[in-house]
Amino acid sequence: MKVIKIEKKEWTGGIDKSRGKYLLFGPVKESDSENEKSCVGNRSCPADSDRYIFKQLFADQFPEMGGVDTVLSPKSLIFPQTEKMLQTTLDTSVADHHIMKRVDTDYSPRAVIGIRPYDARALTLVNLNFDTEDYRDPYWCDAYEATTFIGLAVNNPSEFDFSTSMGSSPFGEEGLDVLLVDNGDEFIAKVITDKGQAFLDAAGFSKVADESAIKEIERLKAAAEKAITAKVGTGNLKRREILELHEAPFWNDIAFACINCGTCTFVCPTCWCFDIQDETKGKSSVRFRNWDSCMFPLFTLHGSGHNPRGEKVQRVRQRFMHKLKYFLDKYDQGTMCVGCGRCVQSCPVNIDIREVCNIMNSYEPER
Amino acid sequence: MQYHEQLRAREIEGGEMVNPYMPYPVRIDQIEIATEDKSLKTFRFVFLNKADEEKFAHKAGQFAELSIPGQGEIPIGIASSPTEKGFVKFTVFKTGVVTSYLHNMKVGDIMGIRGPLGNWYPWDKLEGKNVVIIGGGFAFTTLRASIVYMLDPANRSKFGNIDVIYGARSPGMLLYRDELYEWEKRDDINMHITVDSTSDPDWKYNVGFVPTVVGQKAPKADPDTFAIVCGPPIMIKFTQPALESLGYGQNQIIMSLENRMKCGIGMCGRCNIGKELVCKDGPVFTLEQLNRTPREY
Amino acid sequence: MDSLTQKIRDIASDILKEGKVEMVVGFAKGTLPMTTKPYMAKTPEQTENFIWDRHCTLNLANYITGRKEKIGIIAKGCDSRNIVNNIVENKISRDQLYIIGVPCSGMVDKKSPDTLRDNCATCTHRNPVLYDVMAAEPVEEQKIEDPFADVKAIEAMDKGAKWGYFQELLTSCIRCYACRNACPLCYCPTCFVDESGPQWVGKGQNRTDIQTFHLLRAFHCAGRCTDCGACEAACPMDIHVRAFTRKLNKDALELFGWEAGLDITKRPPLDTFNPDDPNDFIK
Amino acid sequence: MANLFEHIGMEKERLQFSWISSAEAGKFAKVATEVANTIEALGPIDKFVKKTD
Repeated sequence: MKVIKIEKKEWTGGIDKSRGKYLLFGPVKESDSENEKSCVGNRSCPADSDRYIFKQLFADQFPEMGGVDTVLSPKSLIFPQTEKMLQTTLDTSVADHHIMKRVDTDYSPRAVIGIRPYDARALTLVNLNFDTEDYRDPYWCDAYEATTFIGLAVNNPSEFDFSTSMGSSPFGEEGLDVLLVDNGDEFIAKVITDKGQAFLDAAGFSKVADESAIKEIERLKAAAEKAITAKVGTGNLKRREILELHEAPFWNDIAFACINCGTCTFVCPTCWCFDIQDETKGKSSVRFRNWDSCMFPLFTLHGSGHNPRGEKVQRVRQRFMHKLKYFLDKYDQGTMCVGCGRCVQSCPVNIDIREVCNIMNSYEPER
Repeated sequence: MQYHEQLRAREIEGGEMVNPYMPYPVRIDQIEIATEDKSLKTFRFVFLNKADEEKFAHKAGQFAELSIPGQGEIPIGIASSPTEKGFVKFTVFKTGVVTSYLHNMKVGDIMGIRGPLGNWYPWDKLEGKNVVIIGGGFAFTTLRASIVYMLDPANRSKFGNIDVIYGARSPGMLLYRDELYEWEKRDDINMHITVDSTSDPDWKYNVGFVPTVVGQKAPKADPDTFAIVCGPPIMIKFTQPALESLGYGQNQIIMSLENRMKCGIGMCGRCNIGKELVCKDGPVFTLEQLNRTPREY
Repeated sequence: MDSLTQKIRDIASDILKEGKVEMVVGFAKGTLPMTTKPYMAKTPEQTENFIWDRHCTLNLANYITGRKEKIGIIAKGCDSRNIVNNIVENKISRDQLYIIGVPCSGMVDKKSPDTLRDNCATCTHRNPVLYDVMAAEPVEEQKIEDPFADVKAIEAMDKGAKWGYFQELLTSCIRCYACRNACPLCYCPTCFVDESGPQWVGKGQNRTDIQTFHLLRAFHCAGRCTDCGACEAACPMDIHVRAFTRKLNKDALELFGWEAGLDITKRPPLDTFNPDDPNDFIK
Repeated sequence: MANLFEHIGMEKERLQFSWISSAEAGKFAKVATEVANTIEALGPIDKFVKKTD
């Protein structure tokens, strides 16, 4: 494997150089991400927020590489919360009225810089849903394929991080094209794919690192993995029957506190469920999709009024069963949770997937 | 060839990714009021591009998304048989935003159809077998497609006895009445039409709920007899034990499900029952399969 | 063990043992530092999980709407006011409830644990207004010179600045509806944003649709909001959604002398007519 | 509601109330004209018009 050394003083120059070939995305302070500024010093206003989000980088912006965590995952860069799909005109005097066409979207090469390894793995899991044997979702596939993922290893995992329990790790390489490791005055860049090499070429990063750099990566990696103390058990999930877990007695207790908001699903890097809506303005009509959430009763409501998951406990169970059992059984690629800890941190009522996973994993049905 | 197969084939041929969300443009060719309360209408669609009709080739039991620009899409079972050429037919109950709009559309209007979607009744497995079709209310659409398919001269010899038990609230609520009465006259299909009640003194068929008629009229189980069941939840709930007491095994009871759907291609995530997606892994399941999944339908 | 926590556990355990209630709703310790989670105890043993600290920020009145059981509920000042609201609006009956009142000296901010939450800092109803038993002696109520200084600061802005302020406020909204769902007032079976026939609001990440949601949600709380702050505590994006409801609370106080949830015999001002009601807006 | 409109930077005059009996045709015409004139003077509320892009 090729390893490149990037001195931090070369960093901004290289990033600027890469803008010639790539649209760049990365974590930036939310307050720097909007064009308009009119907030008047309220501490709860985004303008004063110290929160970071993944956004497209403007000409003078650089991705924050200081190891920040983002409330929202970067999935929106590939799978926007609202995404136009098809459009047509309802004007019957136009030749192809009422005939839907794909909306033109720019899929020129782009790079996401500073994505965390667990988020990159999450996107590979979402990819299983959108790029299948039978159908390919063109919106997802086009965006995913156009993107080069330049990851940033997690040197200091947060207290919420339990990625090592969920098939990912602070230095995981799955789904990444390059893994950058912060090593003081320099980044050590592990080149994982040709796509990654192409980006480094475009940025002009080409100093080959020596053996000691690789050793340094191993040292930092071991330290980071050791720093994660949360242990979540998943080993028994596979051999339990779906119905055993589904009928287990613990779901009411888990669900009691839930208020059925969409927070956990929206902050989650692997939640992909969506809704399709049509909107018309004047004579032009657009079909678009929005993130949806299995937490909302509307998600499964039939036209007849019947709702197969009308009760809160059924919806809470669906979310955990999908992530920790259905997905596992269907794809055999681990759970649909990468251990990023965002839902643990953001859930308004502290429903903790680590706890739920342990309960499911240790459940022994009475026979 | 099925929808996904042909999409993939075109992709491989043409190189460009095919968009499974893109409907085929169609024109409404005929609209018939299907029931006396006018809550159901049967729409016949003709493809604007002749080539799309071949691409749409479906099997009885599949569904499609009827797609109205500006309104949205609804998943509806295909009521026409693959043996009927030149058009596709859907019978639609007026209930939500899209179906209400559709009910007000006119012959000649342009809209879209996306599909065929989902799996179908297991026609390979059913070859050489006796088939009992059990339907209730307006869930008879894909069952009509199935009957027309089996009765087609090219296909009739592939199947043993065909029994049909179909019920509705009243005679006027039966779908495809003219065809039902035609089939009654034939000797290669045993019809058991029933209504919950009727005030018509000349009604010459059964009166009673579908599960009861199943108990009385359905053929006894044998290894070569399969039942296809499609109807409202309450009918399904009581038909199941009726069939089981006749001796039908779990894998001899084939059912078609409905759940709220959006994408129809297994991606949007809402229609799952356990790890199966009703839109893509279904809508057709055997009772044996359903007994292994959570009953979230 | 904190004595207030112990007292709450004892009372809860007793009323379960005595069969006065079938369940008790309170707070349990969260899995993260400085968090709690709403918790339901059905047995005396389970009451050992109850705690009381400075992080019991959510409003438990949200967990009793529409329930049929006999319920014990732990209530600080704002919870008790929302329980009153729930009773007035027939979402639960007084006989179903056994209210364990807990005087509250304010909950702390989830971001800066040394400061009180904004709404707690201006709270003038720290003691429960309705209870069957008190778990401690009442605390002294705060005297607030100018409880609506924040609202006045916005009122003083010009039209453009006001618009800009509320625009900026909502830029990070992800429409998860945590604010709505954490709110004990929001119990409609189908919220107006989820209605499809007619569809009042678009469902995408559209600025106007998001504004419409927040504006109308706030309006639906007019004369009912107790400023308990559950909406803000729940928001994953830390949006100051109370900026809308605060204005309505100020108006309710100034126009009708009304503060929500103080009396189970009074209906809220927008629900009643009184010849003295201000009517200068009617031509 | 009108106060809330004003609070977020919309014109209060966009929402007006009047109490008119079915017998008061004259008053109805007068109020309607007044409302129309006020709103016309304010112009369209572009900022609250949904943009699709």
